[in-house]
Amino acid sequence: EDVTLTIESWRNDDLAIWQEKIIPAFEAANPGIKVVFAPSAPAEYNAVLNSKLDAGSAGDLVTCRPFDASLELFNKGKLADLSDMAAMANFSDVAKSAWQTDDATKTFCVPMASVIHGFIYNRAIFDELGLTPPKTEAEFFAALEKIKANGTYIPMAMGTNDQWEAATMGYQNIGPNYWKGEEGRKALIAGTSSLTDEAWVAPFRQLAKWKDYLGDGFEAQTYPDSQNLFTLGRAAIYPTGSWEIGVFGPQIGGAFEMGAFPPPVAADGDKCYISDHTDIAMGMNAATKHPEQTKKFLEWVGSSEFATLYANALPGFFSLNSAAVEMADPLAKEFVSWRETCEPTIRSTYQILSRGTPNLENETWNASANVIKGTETPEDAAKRLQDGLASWYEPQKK
Amino acid sequence: MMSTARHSPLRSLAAHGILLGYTLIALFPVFVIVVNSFKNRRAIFADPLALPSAETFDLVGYKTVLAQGDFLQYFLNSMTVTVASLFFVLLFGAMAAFALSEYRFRGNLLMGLYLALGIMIPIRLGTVAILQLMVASGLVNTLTALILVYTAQGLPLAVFILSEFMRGVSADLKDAGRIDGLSEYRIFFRLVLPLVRPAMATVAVFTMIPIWNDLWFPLILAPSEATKTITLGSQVFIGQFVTNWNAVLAALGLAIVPVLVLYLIFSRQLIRGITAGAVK
Amino acid sequence: MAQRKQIRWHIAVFLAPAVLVYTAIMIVPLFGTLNLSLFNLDQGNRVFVGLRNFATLFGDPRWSDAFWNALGNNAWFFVIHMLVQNPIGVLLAALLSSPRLRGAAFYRTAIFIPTILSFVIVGFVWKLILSPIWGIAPGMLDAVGLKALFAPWLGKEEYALTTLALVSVWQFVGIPMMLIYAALLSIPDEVIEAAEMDGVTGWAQFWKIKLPLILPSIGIISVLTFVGNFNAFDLIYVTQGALAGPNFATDILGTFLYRTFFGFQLQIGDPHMGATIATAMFGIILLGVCFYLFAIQTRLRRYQF
Amino acid sequence: MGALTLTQVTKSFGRTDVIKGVDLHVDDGEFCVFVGPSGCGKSTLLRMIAGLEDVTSGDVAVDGTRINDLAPAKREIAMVFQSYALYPHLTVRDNMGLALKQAGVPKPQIAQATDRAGAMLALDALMERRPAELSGGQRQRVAIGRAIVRTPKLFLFDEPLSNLDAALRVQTRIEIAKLHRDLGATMIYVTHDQVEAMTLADKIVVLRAGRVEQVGRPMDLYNDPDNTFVAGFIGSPQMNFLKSGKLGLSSETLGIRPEHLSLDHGASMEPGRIPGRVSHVEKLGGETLVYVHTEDHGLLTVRLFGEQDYAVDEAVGMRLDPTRVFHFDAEGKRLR
Amino acid sequence: MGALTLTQVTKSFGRTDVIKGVDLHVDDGEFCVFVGPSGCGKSTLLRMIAGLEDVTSGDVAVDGTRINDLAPAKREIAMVFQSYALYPHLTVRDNMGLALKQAGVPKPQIAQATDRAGAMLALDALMERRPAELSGGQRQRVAIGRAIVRTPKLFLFDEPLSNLDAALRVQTRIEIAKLHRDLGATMIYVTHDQVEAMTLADKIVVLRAGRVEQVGRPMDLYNDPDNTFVAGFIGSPQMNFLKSGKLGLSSETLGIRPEHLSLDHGASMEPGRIPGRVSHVEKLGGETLVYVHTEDHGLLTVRLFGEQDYAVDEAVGMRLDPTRVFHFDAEGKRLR
Ligand SMILES: Nc1ncnc2c1ncn2[C@@H]1O[C@H](COP(=O)(O)OP(=O)(O)OP(=O)(O)O)[C@@H](O)[C@H]1O
Ligand SMILES: Nc1ncnc2c1ncn2[C@@H]1O[C@H](COP(=O)(O)OP(=O)(O)OP(=O)(O)O)[C@@H](O)[C@H]1O
Ligand SMILES: [Mg+2]
Ligand SMILES: [Mg+2]
Repeated sequence: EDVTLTIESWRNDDLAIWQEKIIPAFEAANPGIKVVFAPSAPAEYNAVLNSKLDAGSAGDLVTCRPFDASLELFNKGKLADLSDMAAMANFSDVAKSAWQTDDATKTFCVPMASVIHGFIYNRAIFDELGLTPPKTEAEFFAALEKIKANGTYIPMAMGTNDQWEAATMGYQNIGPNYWKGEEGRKALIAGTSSLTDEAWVAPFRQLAKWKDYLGDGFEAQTYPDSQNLFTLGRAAIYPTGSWEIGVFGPQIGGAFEMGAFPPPVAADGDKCYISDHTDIAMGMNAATKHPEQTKKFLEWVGSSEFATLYANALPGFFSLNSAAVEMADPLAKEFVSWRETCEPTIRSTYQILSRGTPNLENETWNASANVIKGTETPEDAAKRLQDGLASWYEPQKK
Repeated sequence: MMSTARHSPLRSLAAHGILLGYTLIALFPVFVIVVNSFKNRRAIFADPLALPSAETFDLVGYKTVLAQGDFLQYFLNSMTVTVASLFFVLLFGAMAAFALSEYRFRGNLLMGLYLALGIMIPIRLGTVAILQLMVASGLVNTLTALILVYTAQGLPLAVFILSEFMRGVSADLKDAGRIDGLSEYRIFFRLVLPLVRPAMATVAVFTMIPIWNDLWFPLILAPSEATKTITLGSQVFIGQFVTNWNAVLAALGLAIVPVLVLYLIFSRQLIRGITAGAVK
Repeated sequence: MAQRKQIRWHIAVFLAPAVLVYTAIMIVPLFGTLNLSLFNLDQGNRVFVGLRNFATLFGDPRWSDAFWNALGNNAWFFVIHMLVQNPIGVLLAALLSSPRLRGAAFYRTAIFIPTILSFVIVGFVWKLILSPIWGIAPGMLDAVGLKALFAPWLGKEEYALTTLALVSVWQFVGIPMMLIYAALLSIPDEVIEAAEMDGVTGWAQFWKIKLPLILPSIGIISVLTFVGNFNAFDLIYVTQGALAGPNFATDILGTFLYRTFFGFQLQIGDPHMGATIATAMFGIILLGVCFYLFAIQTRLRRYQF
Repeated sequence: MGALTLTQVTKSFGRTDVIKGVDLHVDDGEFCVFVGPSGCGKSTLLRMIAGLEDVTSGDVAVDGTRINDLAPAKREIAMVFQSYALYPHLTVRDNMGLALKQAGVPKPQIAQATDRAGAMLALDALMERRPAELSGGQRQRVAIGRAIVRTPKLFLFDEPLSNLDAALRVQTRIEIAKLHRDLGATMIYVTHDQVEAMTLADKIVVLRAGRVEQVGRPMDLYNDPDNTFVAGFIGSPQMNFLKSGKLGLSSETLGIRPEHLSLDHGASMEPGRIPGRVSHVEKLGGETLVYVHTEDHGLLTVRLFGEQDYAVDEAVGMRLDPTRVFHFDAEGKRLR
Repeated sequence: MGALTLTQVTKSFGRTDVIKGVDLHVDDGEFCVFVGPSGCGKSTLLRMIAGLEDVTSGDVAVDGTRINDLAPAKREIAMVFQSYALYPHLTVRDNMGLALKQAGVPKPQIAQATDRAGAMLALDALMERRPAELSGGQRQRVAIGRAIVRTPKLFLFDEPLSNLDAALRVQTRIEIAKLHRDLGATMIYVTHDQVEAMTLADKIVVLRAGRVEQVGRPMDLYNDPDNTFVAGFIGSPQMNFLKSGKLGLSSETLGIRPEHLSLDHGASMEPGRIPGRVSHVEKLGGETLVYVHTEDHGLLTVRLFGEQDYAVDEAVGMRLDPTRVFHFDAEGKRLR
């Protein structure tokens, strides 16, 4: 009798890829195991998954969000300890860090992919206006100014309605250059640096300047609006993450070509930092009835075969596997190439710092949006974040 | 029944004016949805108000929808769940409402309050316990689980509304039934139920909409391919970073049709003068 | 109604199915959950903390600020519904119920259609219409020369909540309309005819005859609006997300509860504080409903036809 | 001011023709009573005059102006509904005062008018009650009160006294007559009560299955009916109809009222004496009704003044008052 | 089988005492008529007997068994409601047949029973209509039909004929009497109609403001009333009350019925002749009512047989039939 494994996931987008490419590949190699990919809409995923795990009706395989969300599940005994899986050897410590206990002794999910932040631009517009990808902040704003002056295009597609754009594609995108990536992030966790330090306020200052280059009514502009503005060729620059590569291609449908540049640095020659965020992994429901088969599947997820399959099916989702993955998409290659020149870091709020109330990540969304809209000054925003953090995070309590 | 003499043209003109005006407001967004579900993505956002033209006409949304999963099955599931839950809500709800409105007994008001508690707390909060219950009774991934939950969920509102309307049924009429030797059950089924038809229809419609549109419990209790509801099926097109608006519009647009049909069926019960001629 | 002294089994029979299903599937799970508000985690163990969670919710500014903000927003949301949705609903029902109105069924259906739509669609279409980018609302205002009035309402703290409340009104106006319509249908024609003879027509007839007779139904829609609004969640959630932007301007108790209870993004669900909020909400709603049941409903006169 | 003319008025409910062409003229200030069997269309006619019911065809005119399409509220009519149609949410006082309030009459005047009507209808103690707390007769009185507090052109009364006790009925009848004299308004009054019809009416309209059978002053109808229907309908107990042939007369039917038959004891056979056997005796106090079974004519009713002793089964004989007989042809038409 | 006993029955609606202690015994098979002014509590009493209204205190017993707490459905009663209380969603036929259907009577039998009742009440053509499509009198007949298709122990009729025309009323009255004879069931009947009360009743109960004033056979009440209230209430037109003092008699009040006054023309002053002036004449066809204004006694009514000619304002004189006068004391109690 065949065993059927069910995958819980928030990646509705990937349904076709799993059904058509990934699962057939696995099933062909592993007769007797059937796999069902059962995604739910991303917004409901956490709530649905938790409820099902609590009640005992969740699937065998669980797609893991990075850091605390999954750690919580592991601590509650919902996710199995996978530290001794053979495939774990295929991943670096950094890759695994998002799905480990704080002391890094136990790993509970097999890393699948990371995403890199940066700016995508419309080559056609750049060519038309004679622009080149900016390297420094000054060039960046000059370019924006030029596009604005031209008046035909919205310089930059971003809205604050959904808030997370402002934080993820704004603050976390340009921030690492100021707080020096991992160094700043770790200092914050250690309590040696604070959010009111210049390194953490400066990105807000830059964000505050973005306002002038966003579209009319950006306050009510949603994330899909921004995507549409850009893919329909109405905006020149799009602050983003690499995950857009796969979805923009077909939407643009060849109307123009895209390019990408990493977050500009303060002065030419400064060391650059990029947000290379460990984003998605897969773990095992501790209560699964088929631990054997589930592990078998997870071993396969940790293999380089899967890495190649996945990264190419989903350009912009970069494998975390130590083995090099050959990618076909040029823009994806461009993004990955920044790993060579710039220092990667993960999003500053993800590890440990968003465990309490108020939730630093949520607050950062809110603060970033406020700062862009100009309803809060960078200093006030930073102070508010710091106060909130200090109210519950021991190392930051003064 | 009414006369032309009572039909002032000015007043009816004003009435039509207001109703037509509001109808436009009500239908305009619906028009936007329907029109855009027939256009390609580019056209939706290029000019959301334009009618589909030869260039922009595109059935891609509908094609995607019909290609994805077994839509007929989803549809049948939704129908089964909605109709079955509706049946139980109306039956049980009307019975309880009758007990509350017709009889004076100790704890009547408290019982009314108890049955109304359900409209005050979102049932979502009980999700884990409900799911555990269903797991324990082996009802996960069955439509029965959904029907049970929706029945429970619909009851408070049904009782609340129906008991109010049942208080308006002439006491003489029920008394006449008692004199005729009708049991309390007969009085309920043969006399009271037919006379609160408009209220029953109203409750039916109010109950059916959230059931049909619910995403949460199908997702939690019955997400399997065989038991998926149509709303859950449409949800596939809402992704993390990209939403396939063509497909969402088409799927949800298609999903309106059955509820609309149910609504039309029920609203036929909204009849004037059911109780005319009963008493003087 | 005569009081009969024997045990009246039929009352039990009438109540039993509803009470059983409802208790088992709704009350037990819900109160199991609300019960969590009396506990909290201490070093990973669940411990009984009495009312301390409530002390936190109301006393700790990290929680209470959000709570009062949500409550205030909710109150405003409710006020708009009471002032806009219900009067419009009653007006429409009154017009629809005028005898011999041609096309009444069409109007009734058309006006009810928004109520049938799912929140996803409602959220999408109103965001599209109100979007400053896609131009429907600005274009239409432009056409009547009022372009200057346009603002990105959903993105402005001062307008967003009101805008969403109005969208919600648009969506749900069918509910009071239908209830009132059903109530109006039960008024005997002859009473209305008597009013016509007395020269009480048009608006006067509505105010003096129909309204008093449907007052119990108005009471019901007020309670339902109150309960519905204080439990509202979906519309805000699909348009503004769980963080209820801009800057929590549209955060209502439902979104606040959802974030807390189920978690959101990096925020991990906290069933204990979530249950605490839910209990507080429940308390508020219960207070309102009890006020209605004991202070208003018992005073409303009902008429039998 | 209030002359009413109906011209070939008809009314159908769906396929049922209820009023089949009524022509009628009621003078200004006249008191017109509609009588006719239950279901003949009296209420319907009243409702058409009031404007509550469409006129299927024909014209309704007041003072020569066609008012078919005039709203009821504009017709200046007061009406007592057969089913009362009280406002359930208003007190007795407010039920009666609503029309005045609507007309903008100042409060003290309304209070005065309703008090007067209340006193007249013996409702004084009930002014603050609602209809649900009233007895049937009290409700009916409220319905009357509601009509009479106003001073419209035209009053329509649909069996306004049917649920009142005898004393109150007489009293209210007199008040209505007085109101009619005082206001000089046109009144149309439906009743099943012979006494009311005979005493109140300037003109009685006898209806039958949607048609007018005869119109006339009360005593004219009583003394000079056009046909067997009217003859039988006016007067209670009903007129006796005898087979003329059996009496050696040429008409088809002979009619004689119960009060115009005289009765004597015994079974003797004399010319002109109709023999029979008492089948039933009803003693009403002031009068006695004797039902006599005859071979030739079936059951005949004899109405005797005072208390009279006839035993059931007793053999009796009857005599006709020859000046009081009516002759009818085979179709029931009166032969004069 | 159906003897009904009420013992000190009272009823209050909130603070209003409506029935104030009624004792009554109705024998099995008896036809008992309740009369009394509008609002005196007749319907309430009926509803208490039916079990539709709580008994505030006292006992209702059938055949000696207390049934205060028995459900109406178990009491085997048929009732005609004053407000009809028809089932608006059922046809005439189903309205009448529901009780039989409930009792499990086979369909053909139900059809037969309803057809018979329909024919009897002249409803044959309307059997498939719903109440909203009927006239007032037709509705009332359906209500009667609903009661009479059954064969219960006890019939309760609340003014069942008030909206019927004279002919139909006589006919239905006779049918009810026949039903009573045939079934031998106990019947309690509320009416405002003197003729109905006098002709149908084995026993009349006169109620006044929630109390029983007198109980007796019809002619006993007519000929031997206990007090002015009963004397005035039984008999129509009402008994005349004269001031005994003015006639040189010792009682407080003297009562004489209109039919026991004789009338003659002229103003002469003779002993025993009460002079007056005609104030109003009502010709009812078979009889004439003359209202005479007198100095001493106010308005007196004289009832004359046949059509009589008296002119308004004419001087007339009246004589009492001395065998027919009643004497009452200051409280209105009869002096015998
Ligand atoms: N619900 C109530 N609350 C207060 N008083 C009431 C209520 N119902 C009836 N009454 C009063 O009780 C008295 C008796 O009413 P009932 O209906 O028995 O009178 P009735 O004798 O049948 O009169 P009618 O001949 O007019 O029908 C009336 O005065 C009435 O106003
Ligand atoms: N809506 C209707 N549909 C069909 N027939 C109707 C409708 N309303 C009334 N009728 C019929 O019309 C006829 C006349 O009714 P109407 O009420 O005028 O009678 P009426 O003379 O007032 O009788 P009553 O003395 O019994 O009140 C009746 O036979 C009745 O059955
Ligand atoms: Mg009538
Ligand atoms: Mg009564």
